[in-house]
Amino acid sequence: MSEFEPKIVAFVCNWCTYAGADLTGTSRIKYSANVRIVRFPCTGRIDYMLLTKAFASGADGIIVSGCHPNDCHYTSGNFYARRRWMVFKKICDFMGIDTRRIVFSWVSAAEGGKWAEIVNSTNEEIKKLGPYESYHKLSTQDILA
Amino acid sequence: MEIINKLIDKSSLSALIERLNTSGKQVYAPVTKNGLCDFAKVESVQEIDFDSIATIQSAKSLVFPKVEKLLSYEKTYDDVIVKEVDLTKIPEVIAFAGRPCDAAGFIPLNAIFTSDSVDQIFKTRLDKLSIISISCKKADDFCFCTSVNGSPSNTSGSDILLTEISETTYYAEIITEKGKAILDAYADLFKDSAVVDKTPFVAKIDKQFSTEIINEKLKTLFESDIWDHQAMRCVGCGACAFVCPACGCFDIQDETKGKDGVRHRCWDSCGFKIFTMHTSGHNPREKQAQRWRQRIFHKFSYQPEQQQEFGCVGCGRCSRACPSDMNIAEHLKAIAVK
Amino acid sequence: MNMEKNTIYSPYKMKIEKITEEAPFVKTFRLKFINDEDAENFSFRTGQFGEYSIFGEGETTFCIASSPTRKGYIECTFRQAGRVTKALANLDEGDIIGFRGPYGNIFPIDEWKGKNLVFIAGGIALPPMRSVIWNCLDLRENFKDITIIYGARSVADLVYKNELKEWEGRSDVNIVTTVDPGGETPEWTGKIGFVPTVLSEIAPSSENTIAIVCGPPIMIKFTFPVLEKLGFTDENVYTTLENRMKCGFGKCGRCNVGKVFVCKDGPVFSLKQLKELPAEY
Amino acid sequence: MEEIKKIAKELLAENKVQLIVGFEKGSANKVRPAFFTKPEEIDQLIYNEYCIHNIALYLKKDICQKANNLAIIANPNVVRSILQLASENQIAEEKIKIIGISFEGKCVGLLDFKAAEEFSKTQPKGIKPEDKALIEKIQAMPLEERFNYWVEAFSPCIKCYACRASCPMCYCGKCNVETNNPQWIPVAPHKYGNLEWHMMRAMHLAGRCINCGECNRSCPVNIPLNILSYMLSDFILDEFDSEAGMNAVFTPALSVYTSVDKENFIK
Repeated sequence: MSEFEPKIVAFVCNWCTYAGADLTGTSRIKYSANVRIVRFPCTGRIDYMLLTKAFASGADGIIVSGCHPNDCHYTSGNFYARRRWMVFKKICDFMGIDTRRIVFSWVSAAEGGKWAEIVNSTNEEIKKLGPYESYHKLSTQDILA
Repeated sequence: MEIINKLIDKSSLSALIERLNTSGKQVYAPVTKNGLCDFAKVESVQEIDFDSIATIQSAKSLVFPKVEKLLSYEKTYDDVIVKEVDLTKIPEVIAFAGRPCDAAGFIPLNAIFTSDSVDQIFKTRLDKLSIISISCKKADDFCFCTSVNGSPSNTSGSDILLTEISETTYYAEIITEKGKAILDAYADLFKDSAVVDKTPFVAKIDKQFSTEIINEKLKTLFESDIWDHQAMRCVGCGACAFVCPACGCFDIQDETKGKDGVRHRCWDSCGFKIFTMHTSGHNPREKQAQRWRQRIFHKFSYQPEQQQEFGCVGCGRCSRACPSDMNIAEHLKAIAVK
Repeated sequence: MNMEKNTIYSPYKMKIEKITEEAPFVKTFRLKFINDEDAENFSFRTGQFGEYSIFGEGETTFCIASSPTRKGYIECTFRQAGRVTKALANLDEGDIIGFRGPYGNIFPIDEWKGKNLVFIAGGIALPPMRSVIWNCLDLRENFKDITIIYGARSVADLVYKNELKEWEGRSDVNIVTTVDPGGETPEWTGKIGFVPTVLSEIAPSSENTIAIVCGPPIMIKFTFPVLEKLGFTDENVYTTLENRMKCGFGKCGRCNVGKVFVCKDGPVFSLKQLKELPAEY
Repeated sequence: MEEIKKIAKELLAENKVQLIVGFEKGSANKVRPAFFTKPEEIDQLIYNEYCIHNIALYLKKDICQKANNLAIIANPNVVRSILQLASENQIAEEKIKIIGISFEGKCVGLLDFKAAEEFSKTQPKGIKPEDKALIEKIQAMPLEERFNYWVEAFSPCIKCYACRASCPMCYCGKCNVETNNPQWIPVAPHKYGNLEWHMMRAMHLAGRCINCGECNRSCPVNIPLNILSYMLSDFILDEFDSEAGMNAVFTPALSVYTSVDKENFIK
């Protein structure tokens, strides 16, 4: 049997993390290919339900990443996002959704190396956790049955 | 078919349930869990709650589940493979220990799904359903079956009706061929009986109005202000329709996961604003009062005219479930004297 | 019609053979059955509709806009508005969609033999009319004068522009097109004004005449009184309704108006029948 | 009780309000929301310990929207809802007269928003001890068990949307669940659809819920929805010191931020 390759979805902001991820590439830093990047205007735009949608569509892990505090292109989008993540993380915890599979990070446009680290470490962590079977079963197999 | 009169000991019910189960039939009966009494799959008689006046939800989900697959599909590069539901996989089900109103509810529901064109999924489910009901010993303030042509010991809709006539015995009326098939299969559990007058053994429920009067009154009440008045406190949820044994409205929804998907049917309610809303935003029933009126008219005027069945069996579930205490019997009484 | 189908919810598979852009956000699909047997067994009559589905998005209701006299295909015309129509609009020729139908009643064109016909349509409501117009034109000898009054918000919004031209060129059709004031272009040679106004200007005789009306609620509302003034009796005025629908055969409940289901007992109603219904359409 | 009636009667008799939202006797031993427009109707008005419906809900319904001014029989939950609605610009102070009633059933007379704020703060908060115990029980469960608990708890949901319909804070003209382009929350009441719906709803109420428990009360299948919202409210109070339903001028926790919000969970 081949090794489990996690599916990781990264929701990133256009101005910092996406540019950061670009830098990772142009700097020729190699990082895990398990990540699929979805670009957003701002972390403030990332609806928390998108995260559950990602799990429902087969993701095993999620990265949400944007500009460092005070660096937001729109001044405060990441501040609103930060609060929302706290509350969302709380409700996920309470409802038994595995928050170890959701990684939040700040990665600036200059932090190509950090992006690679985040992706790699998340990948390792998710590999340890295995596929997110309980959620996939609920959201996919049960429905199609 | 002429009704066959039998007796069955309470102590035999346990064997009946077990043997129905071992014969491969699924037995559903009222079960109380976390303070809620609803139909659930049972394997032994101990699980069954014989005391509840009525389950929260009706037995309709046995033939018309809250969500049900109509078809599934698989998308390929340039084609779609449509897979129809396999009707042969629909199981044989026994609805056990429901009330006569539960059984009666299948009649208007059947009228909706099989008149003009036959909904094969519904029909197969109903064909494979046998209904063993138990007459009501108790009733509460919300029961009004006698006002809508039913009664606590009404046989219509049931295949077998049991009536508790002593501490140990049920009087069993075998009403239909399906009922007779059960009798024949488990004949050893039944004893012969003469016709028993059920009246002393069942609840007394006063008749508050008649369906004929309601039907007659509605002819002139469409524009009445009574609808505004009655619907004032309606919050516009769908609880009444979803717990109703006779409400059959539904929605059709697709859900796709990757290349596979299903087309679902799920319950819907005329009480929701978006039920009739056009894409353009135009809504033929804009106000909650109009939607409440539709509910009453459909049950007591339209459906009798279209399908010769009244869409209400008087179980009172809608009134019990309503968060703002819209009591349908009370409202109907008001219509009857309007 | 769905004889060999397992359930009444199973659609036919259809291939989009041709897409015509009619107006901004309005497209016409010509659909062909993938299965030849389905094509052979399928028949419909003018006025009927179907449920068109994109697997994954859901079903949507349109009338069949082609005439039953044109065999081998069906056509539908729709404006991109909701979830399914948006998805439909993104499809290409050769793509596959589902189709259930035909459902509903018909325009009683057999009863109209030997009569004059006046078609009055507004905006995107010409498609249901187009089926019956072509049906009548293909059986032209059965009818006397045929008049078409069609209006839209602007010149761009007129649908079936080629066919409008074709009808204009025919000596046996009297066609009047109009656009709402402000919707005209410098080249516009048709009338300018709302449909009811244009109708009262033209004032077709109600003598031995059937009027078929279809349009947005506001147009319908102002057209009926004009027809009444012209002497049309309620029995001689027809319209086709389109309520929100899901199932197409009178079960899902949402198109229920009074004792009828628009999908099963309609969509075609005479004004006489319409007046007996509560105004919930 | 008599005092409430007296105030209500006077308000109507002196034409100070056109409508009073209160309670009347309901079917069986229930009470129900009721609307009074004439002084003589006030004899039907009742108030007792069963009057727990959050009738602030009706402030956003046609009947109250049509009235130029109105009064409402308001227990602390209703008062808190009104304050929260006011903070969201959904109701104007000059339009509404609040007849305040404490949780013990004591009438405190007419309240303006300022008095209502005081009243709201002095009244007890929180949920029933058994609900609190349930929260603790769930929090103590291992992850997978917690997940299964909620999946099972939501599984009887029939999506009648009584929770939404009876919630004063759920006043959106078009609910997120009705957004279908794309279909955001599954319409079907299967386990997954139910989980997403209740999660979405809890998140939309986070920082706005005043914990009246109406969602739980109106649920025909008794899903403990109130503990979801309460758990979040509790968290938000701890974390951001923000509490809905206490002030008429207020920005919910998720609509503001501070530069010192916790971020130890962010890499």
